Amino acid sequence: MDYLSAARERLIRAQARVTVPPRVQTAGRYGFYLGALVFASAPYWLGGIYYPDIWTDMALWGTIGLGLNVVIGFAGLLDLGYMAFYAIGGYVFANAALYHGFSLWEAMPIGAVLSVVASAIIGFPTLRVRGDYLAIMTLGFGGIVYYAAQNMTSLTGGYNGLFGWKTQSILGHPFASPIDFYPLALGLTVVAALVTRALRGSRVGRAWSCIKDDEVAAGAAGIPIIRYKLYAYMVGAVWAGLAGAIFAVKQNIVSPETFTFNQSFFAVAVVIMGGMGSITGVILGGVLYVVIAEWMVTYTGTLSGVIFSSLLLLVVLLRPQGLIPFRPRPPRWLLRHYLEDPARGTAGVSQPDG
Amino acid sequence: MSLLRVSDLRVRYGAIQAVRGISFQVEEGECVTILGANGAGKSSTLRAVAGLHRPSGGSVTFGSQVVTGEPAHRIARSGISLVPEGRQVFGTLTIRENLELGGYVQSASANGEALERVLGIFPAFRQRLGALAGTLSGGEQQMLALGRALMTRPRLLMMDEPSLGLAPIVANQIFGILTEIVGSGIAVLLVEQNVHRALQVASRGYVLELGEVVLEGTAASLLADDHVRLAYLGHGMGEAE
Amino acid sequence: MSLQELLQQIANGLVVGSVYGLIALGYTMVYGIVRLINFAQGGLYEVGAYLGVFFFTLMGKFGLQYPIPAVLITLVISMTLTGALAFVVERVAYRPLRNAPLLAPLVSSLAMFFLLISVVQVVTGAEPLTYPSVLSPAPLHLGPIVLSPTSLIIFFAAILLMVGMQQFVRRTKVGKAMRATAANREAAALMGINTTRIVSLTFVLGGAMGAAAGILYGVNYGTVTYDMGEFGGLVAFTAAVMGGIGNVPGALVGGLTVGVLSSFASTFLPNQWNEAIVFAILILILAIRPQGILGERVAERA
Amino acid sequence: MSLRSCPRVLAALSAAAVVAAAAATVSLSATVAAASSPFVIGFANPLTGSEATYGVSDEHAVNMAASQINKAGGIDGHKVKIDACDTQATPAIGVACADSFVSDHVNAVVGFFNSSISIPASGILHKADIPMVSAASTNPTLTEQGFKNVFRVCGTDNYQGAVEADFAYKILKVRRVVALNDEETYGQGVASFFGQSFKKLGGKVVEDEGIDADATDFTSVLTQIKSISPSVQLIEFGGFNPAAGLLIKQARGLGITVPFISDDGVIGPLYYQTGGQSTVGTYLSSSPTPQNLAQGKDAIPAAKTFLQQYVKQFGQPTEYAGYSYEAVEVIANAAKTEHSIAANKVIAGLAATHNYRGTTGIVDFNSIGNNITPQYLIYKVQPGGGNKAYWNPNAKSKS
Repeated sequence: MDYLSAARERLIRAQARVTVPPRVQTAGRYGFYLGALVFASAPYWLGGIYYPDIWTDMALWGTIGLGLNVVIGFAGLLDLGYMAFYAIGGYVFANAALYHGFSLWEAMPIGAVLSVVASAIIGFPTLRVRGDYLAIMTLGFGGIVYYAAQNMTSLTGGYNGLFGWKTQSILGHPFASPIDFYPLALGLTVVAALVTRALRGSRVGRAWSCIKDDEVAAGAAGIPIIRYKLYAYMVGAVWAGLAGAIFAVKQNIVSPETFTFNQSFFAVAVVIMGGMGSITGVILGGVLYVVIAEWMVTYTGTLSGVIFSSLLLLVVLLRPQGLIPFRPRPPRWLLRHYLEDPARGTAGVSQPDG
Repeated sequence: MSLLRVSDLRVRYGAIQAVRGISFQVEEGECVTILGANGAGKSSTLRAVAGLHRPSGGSVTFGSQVVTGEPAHRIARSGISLVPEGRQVFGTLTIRENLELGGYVQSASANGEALERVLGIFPAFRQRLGALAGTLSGGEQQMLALGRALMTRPRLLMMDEPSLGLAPIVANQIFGILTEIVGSGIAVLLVEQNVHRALQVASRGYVLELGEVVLEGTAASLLADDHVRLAYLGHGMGEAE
Repeated sequence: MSLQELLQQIANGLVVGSVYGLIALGYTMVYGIVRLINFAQGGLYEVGAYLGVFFFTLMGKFGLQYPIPAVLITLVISMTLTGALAFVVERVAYRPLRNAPLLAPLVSSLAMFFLLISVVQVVTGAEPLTYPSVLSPAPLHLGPIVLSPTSLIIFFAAILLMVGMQQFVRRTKVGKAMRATAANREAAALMGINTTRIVSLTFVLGGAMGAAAGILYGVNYGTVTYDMGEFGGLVAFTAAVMGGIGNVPGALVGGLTVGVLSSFASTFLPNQWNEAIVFAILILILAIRPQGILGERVAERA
Repeated sequence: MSLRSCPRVLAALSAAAVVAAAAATVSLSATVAAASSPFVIGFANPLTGSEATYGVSDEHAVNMAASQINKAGGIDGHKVKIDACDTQATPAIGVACADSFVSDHVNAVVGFFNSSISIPASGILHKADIPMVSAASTNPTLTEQGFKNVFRVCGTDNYQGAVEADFAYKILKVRRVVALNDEETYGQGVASFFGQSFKKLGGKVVEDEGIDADATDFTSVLTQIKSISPSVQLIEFGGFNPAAGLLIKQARGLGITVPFISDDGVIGPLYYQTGGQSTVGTYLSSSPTPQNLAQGKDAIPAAKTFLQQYVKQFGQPTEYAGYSYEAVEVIANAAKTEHSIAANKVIAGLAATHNYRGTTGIVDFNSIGNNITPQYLIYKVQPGGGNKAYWNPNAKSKS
């Protein structure tokens, strides 16, 4: 067809050829765990304030990715307003801490519950509509939360945000320096990874997967589609709500511009680049996002938007299974067109002999 | 030389091989029918010839031109018209617009003449040119689709299941018009479930089973064939009479 | 609210709404033909507005200061360039994914949108750019209504473009081919219509309309910002849905309705809630009447 | 999850680690450099985004101050180094700048331009005991939080709002006004202090409303104002551009002809660019600009030198460039007088700054860290976009 299809085809063929012997697989698995351990403990041996801060961000973005992955990756719903739940988590904490004397520990579950309630309220009317309508509706919902954060001054501090709560502590251990937040954020990521992984293998997870593959068929098979979509939406919201509270404490301020459309876009990018549905992939997507964003801020400022969108575009076009290769087989629709249908892939060759 | 020569045509949808290397030809001015059960690969063959689906192998030659794998609009411009299964008229457009689009590739003046000619064949449309095609009945839509296909005076007209879902009386009308078309010298390739009717119009036929040609011959020889009688005409010759 | 204020608010809403309608045209046409929300439309609108500033200023430098010819030339050049950009968008972000599941082209058009506005941001350093003042700010009194001459011109230009587009789609051969492709792509191909080219053309026209909207907006408000495509795109989408997506006259109706609604909203609620109200309208419409005011019911997911 | 791809995951992971390490090296080198004894001044301003015009101009001024101090031998031998951070005029990013200053162990901070950022950021710097001198944040709250490390060389909104109210009531002799603000700390501050002072003088604020700073269409709110128009004699707006320019342009387009007054967040070329002819004849309150301080009978010699040097290198400075320059000088001066670059000493030195003569006149910090001397003038926009000093509250006569 064109250069792009040719490039994509080469990639897929190269990938299809790869077979790894089982022993190497096992070695690779342990190597991976070891590498993950070394990487996750990096803030402790690198020290300072900078690294723990960055690693905390990675963990938070990993959690965001995992939560949104339930919505996009498991259930196949494009959500463009996901950061609204992150905002809810943050503002709930700030209000609880500033005006009601709650601790982070107490405020986090409240934020999570309110995020879920919000997701149910917005999800109920939205989940009946087509995939792209849903995307737009969630975008609108994200916009409403953003403007509410800006305008409901009594609750949110308006444009200026909320700040100035007491230093939080858990079991007498104060959260003052970034290294104090890191284990908390990392712990949340691990819990999110384990829970969503368990969900993926469960009955609910299989229902999501059916809905994602073919909604009509899933409905015909007796799966209550709207209810399961709503579950995905609500489960996704929990993680953003929890991460939002930690982010607020770490950042010392909650203000609207952390929850813009751009942020929700980046969250989608994390899931797509990491590989929809893949748990490890999505965490790595979060890590990659923070690394690139940090690197971009240091060197090029606003270029990061250009880099991210180009990267996302390339991933969608060339590697729809995500940047990080967890599923060696490309999705079926691609295989169908480029491997099982030689005429399509090599149209230029088969034509002259007719 | 034959008008349409199809040799070793293969068509697949994903993992499913719908057509497994069939060959046939249609001569200038001839009516040929392709028979077979549901899923035998009849529609797939027509779609592949029309360019709606790229064949996975084999070749299609129209006149002196190899058209294998050409996009549908090119094939349409070369003089092959397909009346697709289920009519596929432009429901949100008027009858006039539907017909005019049938003559999309020709000049406005040629289109005007063609419109007159087609309205001569389907006089019922003359009064209702401004009506939306979506408001027509199934039979009328089939007529419109046929009229639309005739707008360019195609050299080969392909029809996919023209009588599907129509009352017998309407189907009879359609076949009447089809006979006229064949009489006017346009070659027709017909896919039809109603084998008896098809073999009345056609001079030759091919029988497809599981994507392969299992039988071919003149209409008379096929009508007389035991296999055809048993498999497609039911017990004996009852049904259409 | 006095009658005079009521009329004035309607007039204000119609002016803004006409620009939204113009952007909405791009969404609606593309949606009609490929059943895809082309998020990039908001980006094209923004790029068009910035190209407008550039050429407008450039013409000023070459001594062409008479407003009307300058606006016209700017419109033509920027619409052409943005149309070309829309062509590229279709080639890169849509065509390779034609057979992919819905999510893929949706994400790619979203990425394209973000790419466009990020590039604008990088090139301009995110500073708002200003359009040279075209006409005197002296207000015109039309009975009880007061409007600036610019906003009056904007309104009529936008309506003219939309009616022109509507006539193009209704009357011309290419327009009919577009409608045929929208109605049934395969059947259109069987008529000898090069549907791939029609899809390209639809993107191009949509992009050009977006650019026109961007320039008219810039001329009216005098300022363009790197994030105008975000809100503008979403409001226009609301307009497109309201008018019934896929429906060309619907875009105009939807645009004007959204404009007037948001104009009224800010008289009853504090002004800064304006955007939130537009979003709420969007969600309400999609939840209650996704086929819009004029639209027929959109077929469930293809 | 498939196992066979694990080795490649590791590769991806290590690739990520390499990138992270690369990013880290840069920040590390910055930290190492800081440790080798320069006097690091963190500088946080909007360097990109809609307020970048001001931020970049201030950055030039700060760099200019640093290089001049270094040319003269630094602070007791310590070279001044500027650690710039872009706040993008958004609180969360600005607060992250404060965090980075803490982790970089800067000696002092000049910033953060927007009051909405300076206030939360000052809390972080307060916890870390880092001196902070604001050159442009005029919200009174900043210095009223009781943080010993916080100082400001520019004026405050209550004073600015009071000057506007004075001018409106006494000079324009209006009695009924509308006060609008952009819902941000700064704009709200000016508008509400304007309203308070105006009421105190005996005037009436008939409407008091927030508008969205990012919006471009204000015709709705203006139409509302117009419907009560006969009784409204003046519109006041607290906020920034382009909102101010668009507001006045659309007001004139709707036939609203009453006087318009805004603040020093608005003064500058962008106001005329967005508002065009409509801005001519409107009033802006502002601290004296560098250009203004360097002109006329009362011209300040240091301001003259600053302006000459700045213009030579960068063109015309904006409103707060002089104050930003001044902030660096005041910090350096504090460290010199205390003979120490230790944070607590610099804070002590700043607190003891009285009658320091700099580019903006005299700097004299009071007990909460406000500079007690700066003044505000009322400017009137001229055809072509220039601003002419129109009224000086201290002179009590047209200048």
